[in-house]
Amino acid sequence: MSHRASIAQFGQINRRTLMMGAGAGLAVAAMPKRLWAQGAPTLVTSIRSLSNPYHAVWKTGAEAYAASVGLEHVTLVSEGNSEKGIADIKAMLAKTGGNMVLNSDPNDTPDARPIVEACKSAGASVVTQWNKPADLHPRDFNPNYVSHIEFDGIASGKQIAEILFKTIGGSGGIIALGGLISTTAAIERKKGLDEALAANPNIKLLDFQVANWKSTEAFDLTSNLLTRFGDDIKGVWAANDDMGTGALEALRAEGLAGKVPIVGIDGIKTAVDAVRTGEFACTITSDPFWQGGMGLSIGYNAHTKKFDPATQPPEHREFYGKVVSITKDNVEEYYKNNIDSKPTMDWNDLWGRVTGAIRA
Amino acid sequence: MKNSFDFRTMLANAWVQGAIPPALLVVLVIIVEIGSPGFLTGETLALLLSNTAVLFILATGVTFVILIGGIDLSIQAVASLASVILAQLLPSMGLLAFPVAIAAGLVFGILSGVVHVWLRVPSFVATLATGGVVAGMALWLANGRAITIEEGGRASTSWINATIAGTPVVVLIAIGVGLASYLGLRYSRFGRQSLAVGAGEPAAYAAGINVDRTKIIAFALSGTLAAIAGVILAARLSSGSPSLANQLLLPAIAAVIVGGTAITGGLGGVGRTAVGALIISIVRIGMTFVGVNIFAENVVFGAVLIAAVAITIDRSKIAIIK
Amino acid sequence: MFAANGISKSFVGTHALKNVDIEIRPNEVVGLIGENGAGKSTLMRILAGTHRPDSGTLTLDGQPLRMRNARDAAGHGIGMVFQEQSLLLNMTVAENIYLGQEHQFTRFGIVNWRAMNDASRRQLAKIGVDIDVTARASGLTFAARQMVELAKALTLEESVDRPLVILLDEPTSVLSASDIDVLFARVKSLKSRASFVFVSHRLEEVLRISDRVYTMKDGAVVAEHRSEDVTAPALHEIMVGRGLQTEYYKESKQDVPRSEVIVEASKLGVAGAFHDVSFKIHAGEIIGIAGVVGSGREEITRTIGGFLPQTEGKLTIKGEAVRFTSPEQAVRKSIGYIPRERRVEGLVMFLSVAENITLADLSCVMRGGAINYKEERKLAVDWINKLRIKTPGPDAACRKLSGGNQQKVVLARWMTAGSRVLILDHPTRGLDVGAKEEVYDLVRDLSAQGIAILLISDTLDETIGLSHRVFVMRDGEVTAEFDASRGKKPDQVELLREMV
Amino acid sequence: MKSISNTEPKTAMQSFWSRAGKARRWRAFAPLAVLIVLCILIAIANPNFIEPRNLIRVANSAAVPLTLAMGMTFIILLGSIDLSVEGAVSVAAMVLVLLATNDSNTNNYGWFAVIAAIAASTVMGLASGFLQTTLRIPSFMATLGVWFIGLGFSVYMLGGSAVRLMDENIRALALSRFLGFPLAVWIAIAAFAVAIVIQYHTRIGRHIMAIGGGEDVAELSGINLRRVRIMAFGLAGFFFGVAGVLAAAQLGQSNAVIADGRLFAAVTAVVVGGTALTGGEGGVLNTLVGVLIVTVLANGMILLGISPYIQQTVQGLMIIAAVALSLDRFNLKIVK
Repeated sequence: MSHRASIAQFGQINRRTLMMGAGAGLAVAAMPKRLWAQGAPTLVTSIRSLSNPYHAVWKTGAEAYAASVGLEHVTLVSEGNSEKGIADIKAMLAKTGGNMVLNSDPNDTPDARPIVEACKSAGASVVTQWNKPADLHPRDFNPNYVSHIEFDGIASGKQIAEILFKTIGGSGGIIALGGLISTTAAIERKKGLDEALAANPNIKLLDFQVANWKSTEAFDLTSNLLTRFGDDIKGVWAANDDMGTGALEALRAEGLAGKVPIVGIDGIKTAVDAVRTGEFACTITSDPFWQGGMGLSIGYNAHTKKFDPATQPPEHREFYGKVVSITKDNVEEYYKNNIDSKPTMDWNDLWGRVTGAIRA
Repeated sequence: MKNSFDFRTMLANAWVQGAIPPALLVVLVIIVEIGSPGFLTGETLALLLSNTAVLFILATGVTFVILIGGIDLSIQAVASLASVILAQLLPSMGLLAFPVAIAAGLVFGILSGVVHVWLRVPSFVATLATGGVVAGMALWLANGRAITIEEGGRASTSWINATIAGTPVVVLIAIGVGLASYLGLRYSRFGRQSLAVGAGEPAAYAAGINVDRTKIIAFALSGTLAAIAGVILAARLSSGSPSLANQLLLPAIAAVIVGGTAITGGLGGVGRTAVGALIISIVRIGMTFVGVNIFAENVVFGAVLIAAVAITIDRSKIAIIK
Repeated sequence: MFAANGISKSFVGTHALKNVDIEIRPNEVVGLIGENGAGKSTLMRILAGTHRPDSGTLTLDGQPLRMRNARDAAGHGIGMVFQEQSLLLNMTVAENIYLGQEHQFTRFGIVNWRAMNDASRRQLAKIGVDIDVTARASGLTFAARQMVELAKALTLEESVDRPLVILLDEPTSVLSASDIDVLFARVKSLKSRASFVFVSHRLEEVLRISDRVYTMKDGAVVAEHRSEDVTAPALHEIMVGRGLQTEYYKESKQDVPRSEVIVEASKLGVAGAFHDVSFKIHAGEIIGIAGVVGSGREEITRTIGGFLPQTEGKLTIKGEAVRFTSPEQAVRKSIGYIPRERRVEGLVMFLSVAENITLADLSCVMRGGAINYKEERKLAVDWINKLRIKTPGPDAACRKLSGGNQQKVVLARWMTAGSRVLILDHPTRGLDVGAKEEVYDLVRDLSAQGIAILLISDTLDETIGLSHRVFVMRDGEVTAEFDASRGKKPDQVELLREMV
Repeated sequence: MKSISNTEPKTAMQSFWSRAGKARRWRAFAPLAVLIVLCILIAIANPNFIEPRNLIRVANSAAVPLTLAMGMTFIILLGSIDLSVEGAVSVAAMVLVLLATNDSNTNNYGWFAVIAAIAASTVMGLASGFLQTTLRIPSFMATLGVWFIGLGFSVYMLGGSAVRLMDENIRALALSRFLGFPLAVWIAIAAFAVAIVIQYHTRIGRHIMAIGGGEDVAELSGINLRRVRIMAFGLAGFFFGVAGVLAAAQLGQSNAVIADGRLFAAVTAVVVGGTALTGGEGGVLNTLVGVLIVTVLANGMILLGISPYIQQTVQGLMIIAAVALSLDRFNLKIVK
């Protein structure tokens, strides 16, 4: 608990607010809001839902970071509803008077713009992850839009595909399960799969179906696909682990678990367990724990003027984070460090996982 | 003597019944203000109103359909489709994309109505199915991805995000839509006939009302307003997406019913829907303000919905509550 | 003996019953008459256990009786037969008969349907009707449904070891004359095992079936007679407060029709319903159609009303050939239809009087493309005064009005819409004597104004009394035509001969 | 006495519709005909469809929807609607997983967990029924509220993560087979049998039909509307609970969104089967056909390789077609 740090910040913020207040001429209506703003910033996490393991871990990371700096932390959930997600963020901005740090995984690509615009006009600092329109850039919203973090979906999709191909011996048919059609991650991961397929002519993509990131839908789809292709299915490529586990249970019901390898992305616990038992060939994790904490850390450091976003290099403003692939070879170690015990992070290593600027 | 007394008690009852939903609204605002002082500022209220705008426009469309005793489950798909069309066409057509996107809503609204009326498929199923068709169409049009409205297109949509005299344009649009719908329901032939159809379809039919046409118009309006909502969403989010308006269907219907419009039809109106939409919005935003535990949000929301309906519903005018 | 003493009941603002005493002795049929609003229905509901009195007591064989609902009443052997539509049309006859009493056939939670069907057959056999107990009620005639209702009430015999009390609430209002005979025969034969309370608007019927008659007025019992001691006109006078006019159907007001032909049907037909029907209705003329159920007369009114498209022949309105596929088209050709199902097809019960009056044609209160509420109200108030509609006001919902006043609202609507042709489909069904008279008056006025009227009615009396000419139909064909102009009214027997 | 047992149209309005009277008998079997035609068409396009293994899979995919739709059928027969399906299923799955052997806590209550899960969902159903009859609010809103409450509760209890079900006996419901079919299918068949018995052979079943056919008449016949309503919703909750157990057993885990999309699927199946949303018409037999139509259609679209982009569209069109063909609309005065 860095109690001292927060007291120091208190003074700092206080001065800044007072100056702003004097400059702007304090409107009566805005009084309560400004009063609010005199405290330390509120850390805000905005994610899609609490009902998937990926975001649940994200929230754990965010809380771990908030605890490490001793700040209030609020989680907002969009429930897959863009309007709600944005409305909640705006409500928090109003409540905190803009004195907040937002780490957001926008529900849908388009949501990023209004979120960033709202933060800009309220004076909050924001970090977005995964989804943003291609023409929205942090550099256009200095200093509020600090960074955007993505994970190279194409690379991930390709990487798991290649591991899958290797596992099944370089030839045969596979089926693929895609995410919600309109999301960037779904599109990119599929592109990665396509690239891997192009490089491996002996692998045949029997069918690509969309299971909307959900294990239930993947379960039904997989069992239907088993009918259509039967024993021709040698492997299953899933754009996320939830769908992969749905496929796994469908295979298990046919006695095929472990015989038909599955690959997925996210590194959720069930998938890691499945890698241990050999039912999954691999999963890739973007480390939601890190995403949840580091997004806030980057935003908080900018908000408190530890660094000036405007002077940061492009690869710190829009970058791909590092992913870890978990296969048979490293799963036990990963399990020990990340699942049996809470991972420890150096939250001040802001740029340690930057792998490069996002391609235009 | 006796008659005039009855008349007065009845008027009083009607007045009381009409006043309950707005009263509930005020109570909710006060509760949130107490829970989180600072809620009642001009800025927050403007935020509240502009966040309610899209929900209200969608809900107004559904109000027409619920008043005739039907239901429209296709609105979220239609709104998403309109957003996709707008985003697709803005670069080439500029402002003309707006009428085209809205016209698409009209067309699919009519389609729902026609399927329901001509094939005599219950509206619940008819619109569930047309909703599926429309969603597929939106996916196909958008080629499965969100379409960003680029810099050039945003010039044509920026007016929606602007404010006039401190009032967000979306709020003005919602007020315009609400006012037009209110006047239409109260003063037009269609409005009267749709109430009659909802309250007593056989009698309306026997009185020479073209029931089929009235129903189709109601669905057409619902589709059109859904498209307007979709267009506004697209402008606010600077993009169109086949899943843009997902999750807005149930809140929209809930807004209609929380306002006190009977789900069986024939009773209610746009004013009630406005109150209902505000109640839904306040509960949602209020929970963020008051700081309700994120895990408890759904529980609180569900409980408030039930309580709100229990308070606002006018039981004296509903024959059987199903 | 089942008795009610000092029963009072008030609803918000109105005294429905004031200190009512009645008794129902064993093996007796008690008649209960009164105008609508006199309190008959409320009293019946209290006797049937569905309403509770504010004060007063019910006693059964001297024991005080407390009933909370219909089930309690049934437990004491009190059953009710409702006037119509009280069978569930989606269920079979047997299921209807034993609805709410399935426990008799239940073993380990499973209902033995075969036993129930057999029991239902026995019940129906008791009253001497042969109806398939596994048929759905929706397929039965009104008469058959009434019999099923009676059988349902009689099932109480099995579970209650005292003579039953069966409440018959206007059981005849939807029945044809011959069906009424059947019903009365059953009631008489059952008198040895049960007592009955019989409510009807038709005084002759009440006198015919009852041993004693109670007359109600304004929530109180004002008279009690033995049937043989009193006549229908005398009862009418007590009930309404004035004498039965010798001129019940206002024959003296019957005008000679004008020469202008408004409606002309030539060889009109609907496959499976009626065929080769030809007639003309002149301005100001009232044409009555007599016939039993299934004769095709109902379908004729539906065809001219636009509900049932003709499949053959020609229909001409004011010289223009028409073929309606919806009531909307008929209304456009200035046809107004007054349905028998007032609550379903006549009025939108939840809309106000004013809104119902302008339902068919809003244009007279539209100003600059918008409904002018002031004008609409004014129009409604005009009609309320002109037709003496008893209503709290033009804004009151129609469901709060009595049947007669509702019927006036329907008439006001068609007058507002400028109808030149009115189809009266059982216009006085369910109305009390006073309300009937008012409707007859109105019909005469309309006729005098030159409106062409097509009438079908429950009673031959009414048909003959009101009409200028009467057509008799049988099996979809017109079998006879009678002149019924003033002073030349045909005899009922003549008509009946042609009907069956 | 011309016609005491003849059939006569009830009202003139109905006589208008009864022109189609002859078609009525045929229409009752229309959903079955649609199902058969659908099966034949798919089998022609892809003979794999009629392979026993595929038929078993179709049965397996139908297990959860069938169980859900059984519960929904009773509610729709009442003339009401139950939107709380997804909440109830997720609560049942959550209770099951947290009480049985799992990877999140040390509980190991075995079959007791199954009973508790079904009980939890039944209680939710009873609560829906109690709320709407006590507060006199439409079932639409009462169950919408209960949906949110249930969902929120299971999100809270699961802490947002997916918890794995590791009780081998319960997993066996999905993994073990009897006569070739997974046990889940047998349980769904048992649920169907129970529903048949309830609808056609018990008082509550009759009373549900009676209320759907005419609430006022039912009341006058001495039926306790409130009790029947509460029991019907409780019954629906029971079936939702069984479905939740099956879903968790099939997926081997529980997360709060385990029931996503199940509501509309269940209602669609019920209506496609020919049960009227107005109540009083149809029944669990219809629903069986409806569930099979929807499941076969989904299976067929995959077998035929229909692009995921247009699957929703095809499904929408097929639903309209099936309902338009099969609904006994001429018996309904008003279609809402």
